[in-house]
Amino acid sequence: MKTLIFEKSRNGRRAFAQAPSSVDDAAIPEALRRKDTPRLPEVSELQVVRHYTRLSRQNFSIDTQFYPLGSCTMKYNPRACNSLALLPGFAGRHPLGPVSHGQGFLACMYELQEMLKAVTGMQGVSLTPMAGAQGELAGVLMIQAYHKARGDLERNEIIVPDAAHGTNPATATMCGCVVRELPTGSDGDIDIAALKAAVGPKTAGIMLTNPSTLGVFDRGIVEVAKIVHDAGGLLYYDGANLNAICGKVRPGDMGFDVIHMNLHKTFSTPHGGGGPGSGAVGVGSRLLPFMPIPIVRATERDGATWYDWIAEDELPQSIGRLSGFMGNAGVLLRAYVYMRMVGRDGMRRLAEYATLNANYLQARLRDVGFQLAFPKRRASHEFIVTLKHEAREINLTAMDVAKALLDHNYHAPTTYFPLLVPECLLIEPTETESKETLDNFVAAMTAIVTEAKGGKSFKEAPYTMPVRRLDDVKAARQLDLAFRPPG
Amino acid sequence: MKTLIFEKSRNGRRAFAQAPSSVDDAAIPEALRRKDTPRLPEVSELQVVRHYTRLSRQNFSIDTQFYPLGSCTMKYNPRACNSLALLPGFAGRHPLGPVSHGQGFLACMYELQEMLKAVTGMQGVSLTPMAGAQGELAGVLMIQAYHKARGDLERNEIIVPDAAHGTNPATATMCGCVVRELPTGSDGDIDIAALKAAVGPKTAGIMLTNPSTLGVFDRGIVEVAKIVHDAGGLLYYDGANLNAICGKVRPGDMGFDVIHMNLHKTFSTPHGGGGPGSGAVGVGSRLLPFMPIPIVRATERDGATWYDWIAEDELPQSIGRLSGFMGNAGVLLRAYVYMRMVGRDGMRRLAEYATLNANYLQARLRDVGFQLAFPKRRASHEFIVTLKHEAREINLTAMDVAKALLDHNYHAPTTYFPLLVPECLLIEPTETESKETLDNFVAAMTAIVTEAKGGKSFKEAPYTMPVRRLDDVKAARQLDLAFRPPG
Amino acid sequence: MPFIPHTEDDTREMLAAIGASSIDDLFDEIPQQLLIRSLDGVPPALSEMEISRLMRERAAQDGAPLCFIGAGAYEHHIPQAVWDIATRGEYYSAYTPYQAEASQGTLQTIYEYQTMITELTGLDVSNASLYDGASGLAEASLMAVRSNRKAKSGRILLAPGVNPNYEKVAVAIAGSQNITFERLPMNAVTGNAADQLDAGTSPVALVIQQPSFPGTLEDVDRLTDWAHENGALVIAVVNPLSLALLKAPGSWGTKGADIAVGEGQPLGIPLSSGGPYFGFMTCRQEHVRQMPGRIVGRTTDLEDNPGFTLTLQAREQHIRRSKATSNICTNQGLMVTAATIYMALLGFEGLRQVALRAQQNTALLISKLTELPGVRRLYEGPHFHEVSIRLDRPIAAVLDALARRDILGGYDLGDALLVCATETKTEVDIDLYVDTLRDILATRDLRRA
Amino acid sequence: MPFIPHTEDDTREMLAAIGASSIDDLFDEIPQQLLIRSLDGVPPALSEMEISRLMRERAAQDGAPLCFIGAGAYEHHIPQAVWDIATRGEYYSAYTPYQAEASQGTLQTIYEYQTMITELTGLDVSNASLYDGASGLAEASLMAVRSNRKAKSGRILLAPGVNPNYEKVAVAIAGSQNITFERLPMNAVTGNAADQLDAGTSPVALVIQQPSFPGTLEDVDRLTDWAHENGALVIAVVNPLSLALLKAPGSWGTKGADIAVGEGQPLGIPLSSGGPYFGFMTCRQEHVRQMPGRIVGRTTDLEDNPGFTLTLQAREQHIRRSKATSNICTNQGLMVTAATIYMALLGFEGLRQVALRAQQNTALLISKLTELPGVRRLYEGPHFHEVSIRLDRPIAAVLDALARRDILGGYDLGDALLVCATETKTEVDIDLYVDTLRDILATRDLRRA
Ligand SMILES: Cc1ncc(COP(=O)(O)O)c(C=O)c1O
Ligand SMILES: Cc1ncc(COP(=O)(O)O)c(C=O)c1O
Repeated sequence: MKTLIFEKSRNGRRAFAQAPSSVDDAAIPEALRRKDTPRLPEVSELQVVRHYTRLSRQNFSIDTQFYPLGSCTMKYNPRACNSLALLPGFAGRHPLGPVSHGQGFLACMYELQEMLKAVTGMQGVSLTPMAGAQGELAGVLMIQAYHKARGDLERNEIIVPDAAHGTNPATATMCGCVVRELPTGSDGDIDIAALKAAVGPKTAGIMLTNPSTLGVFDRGIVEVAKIVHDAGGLLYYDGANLNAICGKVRPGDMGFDVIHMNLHKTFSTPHGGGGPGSGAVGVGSRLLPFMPIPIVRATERDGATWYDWIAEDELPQSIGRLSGFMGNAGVLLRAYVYMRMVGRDGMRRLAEYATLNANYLQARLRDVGFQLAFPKRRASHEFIVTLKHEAREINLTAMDVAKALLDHNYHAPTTYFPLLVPECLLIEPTETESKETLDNFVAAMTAIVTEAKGGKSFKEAPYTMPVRRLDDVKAARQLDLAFRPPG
Repeated sequence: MKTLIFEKSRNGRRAFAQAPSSVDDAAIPEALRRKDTPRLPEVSELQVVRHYTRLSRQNFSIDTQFYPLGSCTMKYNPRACNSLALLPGFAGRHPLGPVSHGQGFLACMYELQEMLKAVTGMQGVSLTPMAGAQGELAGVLMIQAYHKARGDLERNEIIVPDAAHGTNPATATMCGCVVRELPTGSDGDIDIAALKAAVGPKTAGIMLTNPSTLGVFDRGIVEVAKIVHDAGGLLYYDGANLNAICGKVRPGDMGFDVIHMNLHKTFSTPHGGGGPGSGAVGVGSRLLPFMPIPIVRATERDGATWYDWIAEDELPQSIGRLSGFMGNAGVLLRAYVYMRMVGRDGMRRLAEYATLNANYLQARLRDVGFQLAFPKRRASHEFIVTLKHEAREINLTAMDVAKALLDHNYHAPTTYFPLLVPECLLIEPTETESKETLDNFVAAMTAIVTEAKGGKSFKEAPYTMPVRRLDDVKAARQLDLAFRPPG
Repeated sequence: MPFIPHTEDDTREMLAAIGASSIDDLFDEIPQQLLIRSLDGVPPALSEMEISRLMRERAAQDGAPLCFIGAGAYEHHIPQAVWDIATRGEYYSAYTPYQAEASQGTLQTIYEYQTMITELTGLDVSNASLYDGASGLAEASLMAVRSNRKAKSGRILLAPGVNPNYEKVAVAIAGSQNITFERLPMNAVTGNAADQLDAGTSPVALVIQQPSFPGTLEDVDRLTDWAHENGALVIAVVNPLSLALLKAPGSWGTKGADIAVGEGQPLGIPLSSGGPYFGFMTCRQEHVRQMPGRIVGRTTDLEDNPGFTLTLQAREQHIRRSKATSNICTNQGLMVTAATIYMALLGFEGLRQVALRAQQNTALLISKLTELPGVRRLYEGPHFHEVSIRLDRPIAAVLDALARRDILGGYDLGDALLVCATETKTEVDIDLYVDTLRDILATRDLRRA
Repeated sequence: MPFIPHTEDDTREMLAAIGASSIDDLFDEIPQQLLIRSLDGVPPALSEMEISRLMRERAAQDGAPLCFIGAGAYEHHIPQAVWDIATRGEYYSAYTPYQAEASQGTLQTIYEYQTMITELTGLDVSNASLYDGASGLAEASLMAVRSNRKAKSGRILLAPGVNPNYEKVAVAIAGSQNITFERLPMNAVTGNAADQLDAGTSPVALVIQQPSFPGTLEDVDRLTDWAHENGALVIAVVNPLSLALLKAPGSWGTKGADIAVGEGQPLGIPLSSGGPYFGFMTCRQEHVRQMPGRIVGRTTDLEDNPGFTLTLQAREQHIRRSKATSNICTNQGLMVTAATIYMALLGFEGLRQVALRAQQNTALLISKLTELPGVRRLYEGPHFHEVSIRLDRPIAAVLDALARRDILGGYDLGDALLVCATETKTEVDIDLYVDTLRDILATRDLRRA
């Protein structure tokens, strides 16, 4: 079953229906021509269909399994979002086509910008960043541009809590900033004293998520905002956890100046086995002049609404372009459809039920004996279980539980993140899962611990997957990154 | 994994995006109203997607497995056929819409009729029958109508070879005819002497496939046609095996008066886990007046071609309507797309390569020791292996081999059909399978026999399917045909 | 060679293994004079790109008219998940589930379908589908003849509201077996069966369509009891969606209908010019052995786990041959898969919402239409989502004029127009129809309207 | 509540298990003054039926113009199988393959992709994708700075043919890290790099785009050798489809390019207003540890069977955090799946046919266009499937006039028009363009053309 498509290749085999009728040779000078023949597979259409259909079946996915992967918001991806985004008029539209031939598309984009503003409480939205990390980049670049525009040239430090996602510090570095790590208090909130000590004239800003990746809402957020603002810094909101608060609290109201949203999380565009996503950014009034382009504008024209792009020279302080065209337009269309289907009340409800599911699962797991990282706190839409006792006493690590769960037909929660909680599982059920699924998951978790207590080792789990546990060390040491036929 | 969707149901659960916004009650008199609540599942959209996605994965299919199912022509179903037939303009067209709003669709249907005429050598084609068996019904009804129109009222016998598919005799009965079974000669051809004895003044016609379901081309077909015609009968061609001769020989040229085609076999519309199919019928000149309606006609109008339906009163001798509208239009569109993609030369080639694959597989299986039903004959697009020795000597039946093959990830060939060959496997590889697949299949067949010789029993195979061998007797004795919740 | 994977090497090696020198050799048992050399009637091959463009042009050629036609096929919203899943290769490209162990997906789906459709019709058992609603009536008639052994007349009575095309199909299919179809007289005010009915000699069955073809609601209780009193079975022809609001056939009259058939298309199947749809058929347990078509049963496997398999195959052509209950073999499996997913997604409450919305849209349409001069209802009484209306202008010409403005105004009954507004229609759509019709009716020469 | 499965009973039981009396309680740690009560900026929910109709109307609203624009995104025929398979739930709704054992489908697909794209570009290793071609150049520039330790200038040279938007994106993304981008001088006749070049002080890398943005073919061998002689790495920006005809970056000059990046869109990705596409990146083995993004490797499992896993993760943000090679996390995985299926379906010969047909369609278009008065080529020399032409009328006004007739005539370069005719264009399409343009050019007032 592990046969590669290349191993099915035979000289001269073709999927003939896919080749345009053959033509003569091209008028390309000898020196520029390709002479070798790259070894792409030579296979029939049926072979391709069968190969990739079968491969697909070796994946876990939302459509087949429960996926309580903390920080990732693996919720149901409505099928309609996909098909509507692929309607010929959308899928076939050239990115450089004139706005006269894009009013329908642009209307969706404009309305999406407006809805995202409403949900986040920000003043402006640019849809162009192609994933959360690119949204972060845009945000930090805007913060830099803001300070620079004010002549405040020394501010090159970005404060990042130790619980932050890896993209936060990596982004700061990409922007040429220095990262200052901030410790977390024992209750999961930011250590206010440490924050006060950290801010100063070099502070460009702070990158936060709230609720944080620890699964708790930072109760001191208003004070945090004040401290940072008073020190002259700006607040960046990592919107990966927006699903927890959508329609309940808005980053803009908390005091954030800039935010990215992972539309592939909160607004349910699919993760696609690794992407594409979208990291639309929202800004408060201070950062409006610096937004990345392009941005869609609506004007009244002959009594009707007319959509076009804000021209580059109308936003001269913009941090510029982040993609060849306008970002992941097709992803944005999916998010638009999703938001319209969920609607005003649904926006709030998704946060409420995501939170209900997380708190329920947290309570149930606690009741069957798992240790919570923050037992005194409400869960947000996710929460953390730590297996430090199990690891010590029955040699059952977070990794073991993760792999054992696969054999129960559940995807593993996020493991070993955030880094500050030992042997942790970050669990996010999302609002689209039913109570029965959560109850069954608790049963599986309980069974694993019970078996481990009975002496069973899960070091060799999983047993029922297409492969057994893989040798990652060998993968890194004996790099095999592409198939080259023997000889 | 065998959970029924009903077992996932919870009172009040809904896939809310699918319900129109709620409305008041209907103006329906009390006495006509439904009062009870049928137990349809109450589940979320994710539950539905997950349930049926997972169920689908418990099927073998062409897209996942080799399917050498004789008589069924399980070839690759090009994905484009499906998507093009479902283009909104086609999928959304109401069957009673005016022809002014159906010219594109009707053009396809007209051209399909013409192509089918060309391929079969017939004079007229009606696309309306919804499967092979309904095509047979149409054919026999036309034969009856023909005799009746000539005042030839005693002809109520339909001759059917013993190798025939069950639909042939069943159809004859449905038409109120008497079935006369005809024995097959030892070489697989029709027993001419027996045929001569069978025909007479009561002969309405004969139903034949050629090549037959024995996998051989009847060499005496010209004589057979003469005998039947001389006796005043007509010849019906069961087109299930058209894939063997498409573009090489035409039923019309062999002397057949009427034919059905299984478009879901030769022209690759999908079998869909049991249907839908299409059994378009073609007729020679004698039967033109009797064709089932509707039929598409093309006329020149203002220099352009105009398509419409032949009106009922223009074909007063028609056997009438066989479906509520015009049959399986969407299937016909798929067949149309397939035929246009395969094209003139491809039509011949598919028969050639289907025949090559069958003869190759036959030769290879013979070489590794399997007994052929007709070892002296060329295979058509299919052939028969008989396991009568294996059944006797090593207790390995056709059924055992069929089930054992499932564990090798191959669908079983057709078993125990045709009825006259003991312990038979009717094997049809089709032209879309590669030589490697056939070679691997031979290896699996060899392995099974070798293991059986070594004493292994396959009575309990398969072992690797979602279920083990099922109790068919219990299924029929303790009928459980619908889920009713306990209590 | 589209879809043929053979390389020249493959072909050569394979011929060698066979011992043939060319592919033509493989056809050497065919009388040479029969072989043809070319197929002029089939055009040369198109690539997928070329055929895609052609088909897109043809599909777009006829526009996207606003459609108020029903008459047996209904425009409904189909949730995207339905066909996304039904066209997964594993459903789409599978064969009939004869190898049960390798077909549990399709088999369980059919078992679930059988459950849903029996729940909806209020009867005990269901088959796995027939071709369509019309041929379903033919099969039901033949089945009734087999089931009702006492009635030897071959007479099948039809309530006045039975779809005339269904009758035609039943006559064509079942007519050669000494079965006759007779219409009961109609009450001209209600469009339903007359008050006084005469059953004649030993009728086999009475066919009642609800809602009737012209859109009325028949008094099914009375007719059902009357038929049973006269020794006839009752065959219900129903729109499955209407069963979200209307009494199920299993509850008609004192004993309920015996067999229910109908067009499954409203349950998630695209209009698609008339097919593929599927005919459903359910009946009382006692008739199950007379049922045509495939049936799935739940059973257990060697390890006593539940599993699904085709059952009662002794009724079918591949076993019983000339004595089978029907010749049906290939049915409409994929449509049943889609319908099952559709019903699961909607649930009963969802179906009810769709049905209610359709009922009310039609009520709104009718109330607005009948405000136009010369427009009135053909029959009195309640309706589901279809109603016949009279115009004082020639119907065909009015429909033509509407079609020129991209409105398909309904089905031409000759003396009346059958209109339908399902849940897909908005008030804007309805107003557009009404306003356009007003406009047209105000025009003297309809050819210029 | 769309997509939320909770019944009232569920909610009640769950709150009880938590020990909360209402859902609001669960938010009681949030400062109350921050809670909002309603979201006026978001309209009420639409059902799937309603949003489907809205989206269909919007998608149809802008027609289906005949498009001759390229400029970095190209209309190609996409075989139906590509997206039928890529949107199977198992690919579509899966997460990043961090749990390798439960993600072999995606992982093997990426490994196959890495193989194909390295074969196509003639380089050793590939990552699993970047966001798009433009951001790919930014990442390649940063990577070059890390790889070329000797060159400390931060100077990246750009051949004249580099897409100006790519430069803008590279400046925006990489600009804050003391990297500067400088254009080499152009030969005004050929549009390619000038004959005499000065590399300046220790350039980090030279970026060569082939085919160039205005559609010329650069002398890549000369430039590559020149860059290497000056201690600079070579970053190739290529259209992957063009590699079916043009020399692979790995073969440029004596030593070959060091890094290749580009827009993966031509490999089976719909135009879709500019995304999602994917950026590919391949390089020589020696640079692999400086590569940004995910990389899949083949390894073995406990039973010594082959399997696939993400590898070299120590380069990435989730491990290395502020010291990672890039901040990229979510990439364009699904697009890579589609591209892999596309390349497998086409094979090299299929790609060659597509490329040849596109080349020749463009040649035909150009030869017909340059017969029109006032139309001539901007640069001499060979081309792939895109060419810049001069008009003696204002380009924007001509394009507007064409657009009014539903022809998108190309990309406005200011002083010239960049036109492209891929394999999707027929001779009829080309003639329609030429005839329409002739017509327009013959009109005095373009606003009325
Ligand atoms: C908390 C957090 N921040 C940022 C990101 C980065 O977003 P993306 O993967 O879309 O670049 C993620 C997701 O992976 C995340 O979970
Ligand atoms: C030889 C033969 N004849 C007739 C039929 C009946 O065709 P259908 O199943 O389409 O009704 C079949 C297929 O099942 C067949 O194989």
